[in-house]
Amino acid sequence: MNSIFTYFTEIFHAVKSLLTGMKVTGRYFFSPWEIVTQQYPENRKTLKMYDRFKGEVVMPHNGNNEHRCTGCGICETACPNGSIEVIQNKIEMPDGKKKRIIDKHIYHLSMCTFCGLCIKSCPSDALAWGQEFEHAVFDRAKLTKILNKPGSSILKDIAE
Amino acid sequence: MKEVINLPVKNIEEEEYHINMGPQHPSTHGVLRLVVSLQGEIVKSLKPHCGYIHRGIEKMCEKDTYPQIIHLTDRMDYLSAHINNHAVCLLVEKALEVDVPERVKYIRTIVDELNRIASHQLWWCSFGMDMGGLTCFFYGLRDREKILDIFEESFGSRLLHSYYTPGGLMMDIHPNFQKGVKDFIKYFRKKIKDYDDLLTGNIIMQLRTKGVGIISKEDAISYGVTGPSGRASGFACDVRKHHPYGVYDKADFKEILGTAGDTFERYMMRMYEMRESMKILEQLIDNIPAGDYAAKMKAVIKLPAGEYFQRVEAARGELGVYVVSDGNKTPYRMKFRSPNFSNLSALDHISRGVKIADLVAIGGSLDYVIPDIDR
Amino acid sequence: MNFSIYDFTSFNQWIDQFLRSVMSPFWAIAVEMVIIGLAILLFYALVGLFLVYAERKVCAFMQNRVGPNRVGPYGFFQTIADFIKLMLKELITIKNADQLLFNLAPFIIIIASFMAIAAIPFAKGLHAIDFDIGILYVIAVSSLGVVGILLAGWSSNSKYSLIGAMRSGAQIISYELSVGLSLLTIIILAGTMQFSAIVEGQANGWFIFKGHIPAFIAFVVFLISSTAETNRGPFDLAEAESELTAGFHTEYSGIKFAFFFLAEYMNMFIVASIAATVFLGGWMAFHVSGWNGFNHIMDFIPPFVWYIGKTFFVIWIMMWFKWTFPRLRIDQLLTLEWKYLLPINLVNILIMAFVVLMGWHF
Amino acid sequence: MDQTALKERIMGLVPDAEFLENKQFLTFVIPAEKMHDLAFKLKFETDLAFDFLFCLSGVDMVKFLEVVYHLESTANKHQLELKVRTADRENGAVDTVCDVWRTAEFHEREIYDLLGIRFNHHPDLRRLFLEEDWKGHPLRKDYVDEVNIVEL
Repeated sequence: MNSIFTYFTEIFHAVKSLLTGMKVTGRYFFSPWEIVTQQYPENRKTLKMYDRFKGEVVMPHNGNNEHRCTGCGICETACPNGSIEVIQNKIEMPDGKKKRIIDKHIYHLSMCTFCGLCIKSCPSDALAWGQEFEHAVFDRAKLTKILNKPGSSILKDIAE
Repeated sequence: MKEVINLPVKNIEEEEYHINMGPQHPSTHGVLRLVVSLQGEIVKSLKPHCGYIHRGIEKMCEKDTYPQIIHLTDRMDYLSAHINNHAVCLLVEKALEVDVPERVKYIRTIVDELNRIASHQLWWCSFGMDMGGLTCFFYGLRDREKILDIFEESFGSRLLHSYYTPGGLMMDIHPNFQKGVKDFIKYFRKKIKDYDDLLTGNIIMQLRTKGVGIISKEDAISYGVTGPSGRASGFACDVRKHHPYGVYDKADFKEILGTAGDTFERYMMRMYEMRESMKILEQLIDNIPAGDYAAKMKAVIKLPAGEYFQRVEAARGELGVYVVSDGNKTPYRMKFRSPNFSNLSALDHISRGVKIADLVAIGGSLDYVIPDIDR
Repeated sequence: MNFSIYDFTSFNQWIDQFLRSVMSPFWAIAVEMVIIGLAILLFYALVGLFLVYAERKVCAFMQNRVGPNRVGPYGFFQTIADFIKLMLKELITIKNADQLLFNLAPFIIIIASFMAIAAIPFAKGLHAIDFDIGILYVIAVSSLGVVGILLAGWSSNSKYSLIGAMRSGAQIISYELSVGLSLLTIIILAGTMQFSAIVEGQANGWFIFKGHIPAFIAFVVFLISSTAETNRGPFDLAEAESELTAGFHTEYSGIKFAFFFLAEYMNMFIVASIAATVFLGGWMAFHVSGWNGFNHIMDFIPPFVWYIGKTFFVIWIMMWFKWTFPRLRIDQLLTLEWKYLLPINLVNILIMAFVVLMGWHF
Repeated sequence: MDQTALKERIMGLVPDAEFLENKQFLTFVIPAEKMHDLAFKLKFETDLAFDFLFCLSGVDMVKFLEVVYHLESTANKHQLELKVRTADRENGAVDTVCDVWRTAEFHEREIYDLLGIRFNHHPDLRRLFLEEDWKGHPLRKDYVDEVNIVEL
């Protein structure tokens, strides 16, 4: 008798547990307003990344096409993956001294692991995070970027 | 007249039937290859073949400075990236005898616990999927998204953060961080009931996991099965309790120990742990002291010659970092004792004599992350 | 000539007479068969495509997401895009497979589900053939599908496929019993095996209400065991993707895989329509005795809509099962059948026989 | 058991063990041939009861190869670090401890794979991460691989 009783209580509990599970999925089925999916390419206009989002390393330029990079190469040594190459140029100053300035700040996005050590180590805060995240390209060479814009120069008060 | 060829007669019953689970297989969570010898549906023995994602992180560490190593540890157990970072940071701070500000300790502890919850949520969804309940996967990921949003707002990335540096943090937390965590706890306390309704209480899930894949306490210790999987067998291995770091000694939380050591107990340990982590978060989130977010460190970090060991409790078990330093800015030898590596070594022992469907469930409950095994 | 969407009998007769008037009776029958075949083929394809779409949408909503929404409005043409993709895909030939059986298996499966659909009444007078042993025929034919699954698993020469096929064999053979016995419960109540007669018998109330408790238990048992028979979750052990990648159809690709895919959904449609016909009154409207106004409004809805509505309700329940529960293990699957469903079913038949004998049903 | 008592206990078990200064753990260098006996005693004598081998690493110290055992007792809560050294770089071998602590089986395979230290009586000493036909042992200091190691 007892075993028959357990047999039926087992069935009862099993069915009950199954129905609790079905209640959860059933509730979500009938509450489509709880859907969390984002419609990605359509919501491009309203999609705003957080300020701190690490999309890529950029070198901010001001309105006069001036940046803050001195070309010291600390970021190059700080980078664990060799994704930054700094090419310097020697120029002759008006007073006859030779001075190193930056020629090209080459950034290989394809090798970057977004650890942030270059930005943290930069003594003149020349680098920053950019919010761009759509990096897919058809040609790998396009992922190698030159961060200082053509014709740009170093900001006066940094250079001193 | 053709000669009659006598083919050797083999007893089919005695022949072993090997199947490959992985490296490409829906249930191995990554590129792990398990060569399973079957007899019918029953697993006779099992040989794990690792190395499909071996990147030589230990060798790479020998060429990197200590701040650079941090971003490599992210890529071991990518689901508990913060906790891996924490291990290396603590080790460097211990070796240099640096006192990090109290604020840093609080933030690190909070972020570690958030990371633990996120990791367990992902475990829950993949475990549900291993059991065949696909819906779990989406619920778990939906809730994990909330934590990733908090991470993204404060640290800028969602999975591999490199947020800790030796001596402190990369940057201070975002002003919205505390509010975000509190909102998340409120939200997740509601949603975790769905988890229980959908999977924990389910009779099919209980029948499939109870009494399956048992590992005794002695075996768990001997195999070095740590983390929730070890605690399910009654092995008190919570590093947060026994060798506290961060501010875990100030937080009030329980180290929950199981007894049965089966798949269901391992499942329950993680469900409890998510709740315990939320308890820790609730205690700490309002008490973050003001102060610096990093201690003053030298520009080039050189550890004094000698050897150092640091243990932390990662989401899947005990993570140990062993460093032999010769006084240079790069370590002489760096060894990671990864939790999944030891947990995997017990898989053969656990899964002998179970059915092939149980093997998938056991694998899910051990929750291995392959890059952490291979490193 | 008066056509009505409420009764297709006159329509069928008109076609028959028209064909017999223009050709000899033999050719008339032949042409009729071709027409029916084409109609069923078209219906089959449409329902298959729609069910795949419906499954995706239902599971998406249960999982808190949107589901397909890129191809056409609300992603309605998604399955057509899928179908085109499957048509264009390469048919991979397995070197060590048994070529004949490997190619034959998808056809056996799809033919089995084709044959079953012939006996199902879609509306009054709208059925291909009205056997007087309709239920027996459907059970017999639908269990032929397992031959295809076993062949697919065996001939693929893959270990996953073989394990999947063996599981499927054990599973379908045992659950065949429960399906048969739960239908037998209703046959006792209806007193006939002919589908049209069973539907007519529900004019004053569906069997699930008429037979009260035993009929309801039979309905639940039928739902569970027919879900198992169609290899759907939580009983999808034959294709358990987390254990056996794709089970018996691991090695199939392109259109051959599409056949398995389509057959799975059609089998679901067939068992759902049997459940709708036998338990929920088929194309018969919902009537409550005494409420004449209400009954009249219900009669206004065409029978075909009633039939489709009920069938899709049953299909929705089966989808609900699949997207909620984890998968069973093979030994638990058999335990469920032999220790729970079968004894309950046998006792249930006795109770039903007793109920019918005493005239306690409505 | 406190540090000094433990130190004396270990020295009593292996008199020719060499004690090393270490801030964190009590560290001994054990002669290779005595390691296996000591492992048994460490695990099964109740006042020691080192049942948890929480790390097993190999280090290439150029002069010699070293295997480092980190042990903890879950009952007595004390920790210990043992080192075994072998100077033979070609065929250096250490007795396996995987019959004492089962977790050593995988760790020893890893050490064999990456550092090339052999373990006697190991049940399944194969490479773990690298392919069977891999030449050399990457974590050794004299390992050169011009293809796979990129110098920055």
